[in-house]
Amino acid sequence: APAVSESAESSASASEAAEASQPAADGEGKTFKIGFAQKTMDNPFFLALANAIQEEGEKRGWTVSVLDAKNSLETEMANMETFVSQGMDLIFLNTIDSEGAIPEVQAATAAGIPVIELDSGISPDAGVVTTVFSDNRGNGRKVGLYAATCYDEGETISSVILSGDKGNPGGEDRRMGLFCGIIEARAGLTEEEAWVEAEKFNQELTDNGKAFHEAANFEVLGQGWAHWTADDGLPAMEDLLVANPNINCVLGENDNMLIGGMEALRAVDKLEQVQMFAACDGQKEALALIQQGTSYKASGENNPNKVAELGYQIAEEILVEGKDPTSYPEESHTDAVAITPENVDELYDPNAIF
Amino acid sequence: MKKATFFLKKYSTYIIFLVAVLICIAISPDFFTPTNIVNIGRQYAGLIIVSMGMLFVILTGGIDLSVGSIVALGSVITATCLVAGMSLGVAMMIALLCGILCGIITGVLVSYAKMAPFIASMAMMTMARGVAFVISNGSPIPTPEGSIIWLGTGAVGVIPTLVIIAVAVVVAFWFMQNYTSFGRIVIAIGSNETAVRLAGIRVKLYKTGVYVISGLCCALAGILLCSRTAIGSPVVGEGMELDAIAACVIGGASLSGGEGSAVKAVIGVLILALIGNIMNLLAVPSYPQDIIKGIIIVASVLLQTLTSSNKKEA
Amino acid sequence: MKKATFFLKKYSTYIIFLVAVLICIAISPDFFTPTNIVNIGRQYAGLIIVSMGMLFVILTGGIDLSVGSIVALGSVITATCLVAGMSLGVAMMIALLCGILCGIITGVLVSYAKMAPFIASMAMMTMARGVAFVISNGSPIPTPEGSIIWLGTGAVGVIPTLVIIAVAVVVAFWFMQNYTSFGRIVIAIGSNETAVRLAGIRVKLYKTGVYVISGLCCALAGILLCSRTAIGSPVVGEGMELDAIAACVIGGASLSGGEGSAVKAVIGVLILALIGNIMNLLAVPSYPQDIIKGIIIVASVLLQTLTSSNKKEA
Amino acid sequence: MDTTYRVQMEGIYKSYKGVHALTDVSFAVKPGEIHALVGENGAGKSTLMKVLSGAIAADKGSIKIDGVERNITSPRISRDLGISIIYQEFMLAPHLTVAENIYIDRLVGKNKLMINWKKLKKDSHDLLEKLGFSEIDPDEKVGNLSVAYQQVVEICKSLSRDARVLVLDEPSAVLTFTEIQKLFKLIRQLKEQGIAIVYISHRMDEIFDLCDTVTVLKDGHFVNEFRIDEIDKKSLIYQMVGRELSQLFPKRNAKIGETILKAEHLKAGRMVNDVSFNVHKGEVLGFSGLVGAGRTETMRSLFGADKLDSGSITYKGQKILFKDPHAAVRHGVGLLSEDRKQQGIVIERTIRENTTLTSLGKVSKFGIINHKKDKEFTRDILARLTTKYGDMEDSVSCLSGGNQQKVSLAKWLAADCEVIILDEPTRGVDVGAKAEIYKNINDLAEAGVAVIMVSSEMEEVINMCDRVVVMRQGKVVGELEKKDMNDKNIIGLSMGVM
Ligand SMILES: Nc1ncnc2c1ncn2[C@@H]1O[C@H](COP(=O)(O)OP(=O)(O)OP(=O)(O)O)[C@@H](O)[C@H]1O
Ligand SMILES: Nc1ncnc2c1ncn2[C@@H]1O[C@H](COP(=O)(O)OP(=O)(O)OP(=O)(O)O)[C@@H](O)[C@H]1O
Ligand SMILES: [Mg+2]
Ligand SMILES: [Mg+2]
Repeated sequence: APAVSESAESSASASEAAEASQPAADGEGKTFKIGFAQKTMDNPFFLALANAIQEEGEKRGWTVSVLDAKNSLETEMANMETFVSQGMDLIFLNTIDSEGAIPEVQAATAAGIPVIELDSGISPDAGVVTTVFSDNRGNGRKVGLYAATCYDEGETISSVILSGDKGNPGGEDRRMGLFCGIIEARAGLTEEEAWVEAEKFNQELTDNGKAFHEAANFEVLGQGWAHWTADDGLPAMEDLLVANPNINCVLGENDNMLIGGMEALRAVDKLEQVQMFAACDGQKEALALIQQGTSYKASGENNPNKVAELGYQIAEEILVEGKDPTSYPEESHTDAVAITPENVDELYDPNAIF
Repeated sequence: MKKATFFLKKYSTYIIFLVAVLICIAISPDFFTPTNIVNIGRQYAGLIIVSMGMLFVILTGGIDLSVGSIVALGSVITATCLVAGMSLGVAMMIALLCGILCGIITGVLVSYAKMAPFIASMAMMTMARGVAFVISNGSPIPTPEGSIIWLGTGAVGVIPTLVIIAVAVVVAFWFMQNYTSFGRIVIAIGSNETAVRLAGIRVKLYKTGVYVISGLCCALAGILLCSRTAIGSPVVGEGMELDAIAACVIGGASLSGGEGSAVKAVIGVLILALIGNIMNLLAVPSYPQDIIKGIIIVASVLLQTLTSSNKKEA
Repeated sequence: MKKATFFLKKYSTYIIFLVAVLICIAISPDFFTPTNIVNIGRQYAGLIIVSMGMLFVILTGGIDLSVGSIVALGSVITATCLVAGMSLGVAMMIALLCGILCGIITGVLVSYAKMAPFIASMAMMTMARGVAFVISNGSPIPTPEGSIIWLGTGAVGVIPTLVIIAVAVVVAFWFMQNYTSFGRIVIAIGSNETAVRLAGIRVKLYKTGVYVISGLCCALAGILLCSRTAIGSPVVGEGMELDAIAACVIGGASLSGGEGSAVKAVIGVLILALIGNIMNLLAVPSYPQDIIKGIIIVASVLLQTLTSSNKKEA
Repeated sequence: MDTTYRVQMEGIYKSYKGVHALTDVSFAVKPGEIHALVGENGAGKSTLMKVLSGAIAADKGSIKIDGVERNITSPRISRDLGISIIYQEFMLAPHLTVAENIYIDRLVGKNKLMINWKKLKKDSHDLLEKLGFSEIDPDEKVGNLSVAYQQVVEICKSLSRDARVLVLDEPSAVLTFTEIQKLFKLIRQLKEQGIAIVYISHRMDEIFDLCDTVTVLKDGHFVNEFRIDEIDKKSLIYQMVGRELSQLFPKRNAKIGETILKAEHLKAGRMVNDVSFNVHKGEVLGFSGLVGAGRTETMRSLFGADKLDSGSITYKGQKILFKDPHAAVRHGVGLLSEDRKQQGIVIERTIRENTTLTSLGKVSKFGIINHKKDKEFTRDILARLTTKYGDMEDSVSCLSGGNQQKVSLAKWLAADCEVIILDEPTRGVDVGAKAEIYKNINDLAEAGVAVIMVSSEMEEVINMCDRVVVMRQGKVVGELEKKDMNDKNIIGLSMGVM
């Protein structure tokens, strides 16, 4: 637990220090107060992101305070309001809901505090500086494109999908990305056309619980809700396997759920027959599996360190160099990358927290 | 001396709350600022309203787990109606009616079909959430520009509109509990249902009534939540039932019915609010926060039971 | 004729369950396959064990909201110990002791400090989850290869080890409830605590006892969950309290205490299991799933109350 | 059409799970008549009245009110017909105040929205005053009142309704002579006003004192109806019990031994204020006094059920304080509570479980219950009290009030106490059963057990006790030996006029 307790001390003492030295806070080479309103910490990715934000800040000698909304919109609003009343210089936000924090962001901006959105999508109405993504859709699509190459042309891709939580926009983006990539490659469409098809495909899945794309020769036979965890991924996969014993593909909205689902495949000796693709995270356990040449084939890179780095780069431009916060594009992506057996060696770091 | 202990016992909930406020003021300079107070008010207006409905259900000895889902349903329906071009008034009407409908279903299952309130309201929790998902197709629904946000961000002087609405609801419940036969009979039902039935009172009607009122409160809270963010979301209000029940119980309500007070339930909400707020202000790291929160809840309730333990050992 | 209705009333829970099974068999050819049955057994072994502990708490008229968090704590502690190189036996011991400790705290708060079980266990829910997060630093903990997975995937013949453990626990509770003075006193406390106290029985000790037993069951379930995926996770078991309580209530337990049966609580779990399983098998679209689930719960409980409604109107 | 009767019940049948509680029972009351309904415990008296009040539905039969046939399917209908009933089990909401309970169904006046608290309190106070209980505060929560005062509230509740038919199901069981006299005065006034009154009681004196007519039920059947001047006590008992009752108070041959328990200067709460007494082995010590004299509280604090503020107890020669009932029971002291339903029995559990609650150790080994032994043990103990029950696996709630009392007592007989405190042991018990309970008390005393009997029934105290302690306002005001024991002395002491 060192990472957390460290940040506790530093942020608590930091806010006191900042309180005392407020008048001196502007100008060059000075220290800045940064707030990070994180949506949840119940998942290694978000933990790693919070740590990365903390570390990048400390590298620069700034003080960073992290608040966790625990997936509650109400708490998120409270957190944002807290930062505004504490007079932060800049706020990083990872919002729960794309529309959820608009008034709070607007209030912060009105108080002269720029807000940079991290990771999750936010409505353009909010008026954040920019949203720094590891591009969920892009990652999904890259993985989907790769998945398409793992099957013969005439072979039907018979899949099931493990989804996170109902109504989660990030999950939906990842899911659609996967569909888009597979359809794009297999049906020979342009990216733009493929997105349209993916959207239709996803709606079909929502309405009927199954979906089939003829041109791509691609079907999703069932969707299990596994709340982002391995523990729920396992039973969901077990049930899906009973109903669909002949699948050859498992898609997932993150790595954890697939890692759980893998146990179900192992139990019925289907690891040979089924290949697994996660739209997201590239967490180290998954990378290890990819490296070992198992049927876990690919994961989208969602590197928290890269997101934090890009976020601070922009923050510095605004706070130190005085760049106009409204001059940024809506989205700033870290590059979408599919981690596959081909490139896993470069990207795998067994000592990462995530 | 005697009088002092009596005073202490009667007002222990309030005293604990005051002490908590003083502690917060002492440990965080940000706490007692107008912005922060207004923030707390805005943030917890919804929970206060939901807790009022919950209190009446609890008074009859029931429980309503469906509150969070009905809040979500209310929020989604309001947004959908606004998107369809209806006026805010009509949209609110429809949302409130849906809340009432949910309440009627739960109430009828409990009173007439004699289902355990826990199960009936749990089924309603699942169903209302499902309906909210179906209506919204699983995604948040942004409302048309300017259609509702003024309600959530508005204020009369410094007092946010949301707070005014919440206070009005609390006053209404306080009045209902203390000055109407409905309120007293609700308590009597929780205290001894058979006695009330044998007094020739239509117990089933009253019991259905409290769930309807709870549904109505939830829908209202849903509208207010929607007005804060200007979006209707099918995922809001998850876990709200626990907070609402906890607020009532911290405010002295008994889950077996017959005991509880509207004003004290509000204090219960505020104690929960304080705990959340102060930890954020102090930037307590997220994981130990849970532990500290648990300890504070235990401590505050313990202090209350200790100061008010005049109960006979019977 | 009379005998037939009596039979129907007494065994209504089982009959409803059988009917549900038959319906499942009829609508899905995959349902009644050995793999699926074994899967259900594995998936719900944990919940069955947790429900047993919950049942005893409910029998005394209490409630334990902390179960899911203690499950997570048990899972995290087991994994942490295994990673630290301890043997599975020692790791399990430590996890079970932690469960007992949590139970003691809740139990003492309820019995000796007279705190409402809802609040005491809610505080414990928050605290245990917090501790699980702190220990695991918020991330799942993979256990060393081969240290525990054999437990989760193992089987004796076709029967999974997890199912055997769950059955053993159920038998133990059934025995406890029907053949020991502990069980009898627990039920009596739930029916009339005062009378039991005045009969010279140490009610506080027994009341603490049920929370300890519940904590122990949760820790065991946590170990088993960890053994399934070979990962200790601080987020497992969220919302498990609702499922466990629902299982007990579907199995005829009354939340005001004094009523409930271990075997019927298992049937309660299985009814919930059936609902979840059949929806996955049939690939019911996600959003309406919740609505259907709610309706099935209502229907099954309603059928039960209707067939067994010999309760006097007094 | 026969309008001479206010209520006519004809051919009423009611059975519970095969138990025939009522079989072809007919019953009629005239306006201005006080009609007693008597019978053994479980004869069906309460059931018959519950049918009249709409609390339960009869299987068969007709009810006419003022000659018009009525279908009473709910309490609401019977209330609207002017039928008011005081149930044997209290029907009060403990969390509400006295005033609210009395006016529960009329909290707001017609066409009003708000409760007028002032008027409500005043009305309640007037009503209580009329009954002679102005000491009861209309603002007090009913849950805080003693059982006796709860009974008074219950009476007020029915009287407040301007009833045309008033049913009182054992209203006097927890009252003492002074309250009973107040109650009788009131009932006679109501009779003058032409109200039809049904009075259920197991106290023979009251029936002959108050009533005009008496109907006897036995085992759910109508036995006979008499004008009260046609019959005497002995033959009425014969009609009820079906045999000659040789002696209500059997002879006792107990040797009074050494002092076993000595209480000195006990103080507890408001109600126990310096109480001292002692009791010997083989002795039956009575406690008498008015309602609220603090007898119950004294016993509870002695037993460890309530906190004892100060005072000392010497038990078997050793100073000891029982910190909780467990400690008391372990040392061989038992307490039969006066509040049977709230504190005496576990009403939803079976007869067997209730009976062996205090003696689980005897029927179990290592905490595992031997069911065979348990059953035999239960059967024997219940047989000693000639308890009437169908199956010992039925819940106690299926028993009639008197039989519930016997189960409650059986529990303490099973515990092998050396000192047994019986608070109103014969509350609601029929004459036949009373004789058996007295016989058992004698058996206990003969076996050397010290029996403390708190009782409000004068006859019982005088005939059963070796000595009687009289309490008043939390203090012991006198102790009477057998020779000085008579109505006059006891009443005088308890009212403070002596
Ligand atoms: N709810 C019930 N369930 C089953 N049997 C019942 C129930 N209520 C009463 N009985 C049975 O009906 C019969 C009549 O009971 P009732 O209470 O009318 O007797 P009672 O004459 O009022 O006796 P007591 O003088 O003891 O009050 C008894 O045999 C009793 O066991
Ligand atoms: N004026 C009053 N108002 C309210 N409560 C009272 C009043 N007087 C006494 N009490 C309550 O009554 C109880 C004591 O009376 P209780 O009738 O139990 O004594 P007792 O001598 O055992 O009488 P009983 O003759 O019924 O056995 C106490 O709990 C006390 O709080
Ligand atoms: Mg009776
Ligand atoms: Mg008394």
